[in-house]
Amino acid sequence: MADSKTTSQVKEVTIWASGVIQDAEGRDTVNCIAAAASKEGKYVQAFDNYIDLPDRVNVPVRKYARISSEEIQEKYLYENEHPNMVVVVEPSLIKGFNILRGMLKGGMLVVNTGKEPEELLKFLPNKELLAAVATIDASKVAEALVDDFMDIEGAAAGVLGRGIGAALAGAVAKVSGYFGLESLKEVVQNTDAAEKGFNNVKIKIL
Amino acid sequence: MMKGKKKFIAGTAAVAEAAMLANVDVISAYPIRPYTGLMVDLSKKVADGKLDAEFVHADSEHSQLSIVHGASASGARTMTGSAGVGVTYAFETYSPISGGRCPVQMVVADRTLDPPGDFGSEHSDVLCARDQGWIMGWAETPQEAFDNTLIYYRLGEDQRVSLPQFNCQDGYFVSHIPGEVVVPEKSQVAEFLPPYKLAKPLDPRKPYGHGPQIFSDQGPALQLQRAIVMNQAKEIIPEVLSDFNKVFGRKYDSYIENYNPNDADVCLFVNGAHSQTVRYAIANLKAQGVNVALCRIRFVRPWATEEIAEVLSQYKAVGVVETNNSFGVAGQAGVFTPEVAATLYSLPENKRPMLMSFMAGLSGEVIRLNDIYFMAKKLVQAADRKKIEKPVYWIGFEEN
Amino acid sequence: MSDRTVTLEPIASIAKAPLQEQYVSGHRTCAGCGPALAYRLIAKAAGKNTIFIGPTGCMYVANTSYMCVPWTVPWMHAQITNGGSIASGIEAAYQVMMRKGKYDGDFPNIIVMAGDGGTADIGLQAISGAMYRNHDILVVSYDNESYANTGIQASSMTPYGSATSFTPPGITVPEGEKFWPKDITAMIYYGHPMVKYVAQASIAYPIDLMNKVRKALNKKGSAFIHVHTACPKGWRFDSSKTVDVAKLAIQTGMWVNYEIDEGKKTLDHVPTKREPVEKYLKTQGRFNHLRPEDVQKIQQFVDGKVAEA
Amino acid sequence: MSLPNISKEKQLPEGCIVDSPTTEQDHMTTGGWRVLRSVIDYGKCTKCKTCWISCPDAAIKVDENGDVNINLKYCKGCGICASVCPVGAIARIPELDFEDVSVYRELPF
Repeated sequence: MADSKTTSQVKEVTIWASGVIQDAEGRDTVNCIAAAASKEGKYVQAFDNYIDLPDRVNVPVRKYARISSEEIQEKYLYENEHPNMVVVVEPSLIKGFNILRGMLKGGMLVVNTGKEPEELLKFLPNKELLAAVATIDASKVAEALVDDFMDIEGAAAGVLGRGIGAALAGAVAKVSGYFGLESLKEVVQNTDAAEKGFNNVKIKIL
Repeated sequence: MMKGKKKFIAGTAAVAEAAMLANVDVISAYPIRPYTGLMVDLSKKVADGKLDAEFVHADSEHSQLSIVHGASASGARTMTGSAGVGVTYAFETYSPISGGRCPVQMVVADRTLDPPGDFGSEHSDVLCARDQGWIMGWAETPQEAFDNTLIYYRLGEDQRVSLPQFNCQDGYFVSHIPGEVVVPEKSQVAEFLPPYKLAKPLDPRKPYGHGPQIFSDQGPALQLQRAIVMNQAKEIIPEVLSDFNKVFGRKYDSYIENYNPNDADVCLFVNGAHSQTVRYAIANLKAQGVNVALCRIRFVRPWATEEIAEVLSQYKAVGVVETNNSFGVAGQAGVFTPEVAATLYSLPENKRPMLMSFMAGLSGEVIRLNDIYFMAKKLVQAADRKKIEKPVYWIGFEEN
Repeated sequence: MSDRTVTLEPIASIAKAPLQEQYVSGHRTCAGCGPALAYRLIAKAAGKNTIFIGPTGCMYVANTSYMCVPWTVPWMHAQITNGGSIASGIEAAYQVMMRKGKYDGDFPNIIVMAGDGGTADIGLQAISGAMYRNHDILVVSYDNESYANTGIQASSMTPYGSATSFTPPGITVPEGEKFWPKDITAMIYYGHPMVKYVAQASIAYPIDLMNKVRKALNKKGSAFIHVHTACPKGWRFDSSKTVDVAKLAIQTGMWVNYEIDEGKKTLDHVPTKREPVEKYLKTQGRFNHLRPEDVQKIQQFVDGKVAEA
Repeated sequence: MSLPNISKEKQLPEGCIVDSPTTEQDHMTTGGWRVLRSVIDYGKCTKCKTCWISCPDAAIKVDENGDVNINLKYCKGCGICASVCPVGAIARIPELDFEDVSVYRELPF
């Protein structure tokens, strides 16, 4: 019998965001990542964590992107079981939850904060899983948080990368190398934010 | 011992008598033909002080079911009822009630679903709800309707089961045409049916939360639990029936009534009131040297798979009398044909009878002796020729 | 009807409010949730001898997510359709069980916590039936003016001019929601002759809300309280502003607190000088798109409402 | 009824009927949601309890001296307490400025 671990070919990116306030941006971030990787001919998925919804103000919500050079065989899953990369849109969440849950050793973390990467390590009891930690002040470089009534679970995505999602996806491109900045700029509206996200991200190799 | 008073009453009135003896606590009513008589009788018993119960006249069937749901969760024995589109209007409530394990009893005097407006009996209405986790079965006579009321309370309220029950009878035929009903004494009912006791009722002195959202990975376990409980109900049926027969001096089979089983090569599979006519037809045919058997199921849910398979394995051909519609279903007949087919599939091929369906008793149509003779003829022909010429016959539309 | 032996006394002030919580910490409602605050105050006012019925809505899904029940008292889920009838059944059961000696406790407070959709839309029939039959229950409508649990869709109590995900403002419908909300309190009171007590209350005035709950529970028979519960998720305001927004609704006349007790209507918290509605509309993202003429229309509607009150 | 071969966590009580809590529902500790922490200046506080009565999460406790205390295990950081405080005695400070971790959970619930 085939081992279902063959899906480990898939690169998993998990986004943690704060409910309601960042729900649309969290969803946008995975959509940007998937769209950019798709531009490069990768097989991709982007979806919400179903049980985190309906979201509530401040409740943690998770969004997932999956990127693979081969066809993704197990598409109907609830979550990323072993994220290679975690992106935290609301930095306080790292104190409240095991955001690295399921990560195998050698993973990466990107946090949306103006702080230095080193400052975050004290809040991560399982930091030994990480090969790199990075920070980007996406809220600052994008200067906008898109808050759209119509951007809810199950509805078609509108224009991609209007706000901080573009900046975060830029940082992900730089830290992970899963897709290039140029592909990202082709899919997002706020190309300036994508570029700043890519260029301004501070990376600490562990 | 057949003790008690003989009365000449119809099916709904018989259930009302039984409900009174069961000392039911909360009744919710909404009118729809042909079950309404039940509630008319109960309202009078309450008004006259013969039955101490809350008689709640609801704003709809949906509310009827919701009222008994709340009452049952609080620890009250409950009764409600409906027919036809009333049964389907309340549909949302069925799964929450069975999932919440509230043993409410719903009496259905069945009726054809619209369109067109048709008052006649057809089993399609409540059979729509056969997958909702309720115990379900039909009475053939007012007496059986009376008896089933008590049997279902006992079975449904058993803490090993704790499930709601559809206590069904054919609309008009059983609900309106009176028959002899022996109404037993209170002491007999008390001996058979213990008071209702819910394990965890809504009670401020010992609070519980009923029905929070669950974790997604608990869902499959919950469904398995519900399946196991329905199975448990099946295991307990013989115990309940044997007690019932002992206390009231009746002779009910647990799952299946198999009439004229010996010698016959063919069998009619019937649910509900029409089995009575079938029995006479079989007797008449026997006098002419044609042997046909009857298999009448007493419970549609839980379905007695092994027992039905064993009974039907005696025959070369089985004809399912559908008395319901299921448009586009496997076998192009009603809901029983696929269930019987699946049941027979567990038998080894050499013991597996041929299967055909008779669409009869639809939209209130009477099933006459002649119709049954026709079915018998087609079954015997198939058995003789070892071949089915036509899998589904629509009675009244066929050439002889 | 069975009598209660305990009468709930009025609460004089915050200092005198019971410390005991019946709706406890540990639920998945929004930070700054208005309905959750209402729930806590109502449960506090009702006390230990209470059964809550929770029709589907935010206060079911958010409160009981994943095996939680944050109530120290019995609680039962109802479908969004049938809060009124489940409560009727519970009440009927207690009436008969007490009469038959099957229950020897005190007659419980039976409270339905229905959202605006569970009251005025899909739950209306069951609640109307319960009110008509005068079951000894209290129905509370916690009104956050939308189907918030499913991502903010308009209900029949959503204010004119709100953006929701079913009433997005666009070229053809610039105002978003184009209908005026039902007046459910009036519908309940004037449509149900047995109902002797209805009230409108707000989380902005917690003591008033709790006292209305106690008054309603002390009545024999059905009572109805409509509570205005500001919703940071659906109305788009910062979670710290829940009480402020609720208060501004009263100061602008967008919400009116009152009670009708045995035919006697009393207005509460009437502002000495009513603020323009625009001040209220400005606090919330759902009204961002409104044009001056829409605001004008809302002002006229509110002026008319206040004049009637 | 106990189900065969199913872990205890996955098993549900029959009919989905669960025990009610007495003081708090610790299946759902919500302190980890907090972005801004409310901090009370006891020098300014008048013990009026307006914050206590206005907390949707019952996360403000009144002790025997009448002092209010914020229960960080459950406080979601909505900030209503700071908004309603008549004397401005409650400040809101970013959670990451505090070294202490009040709630750390494997999963959001």
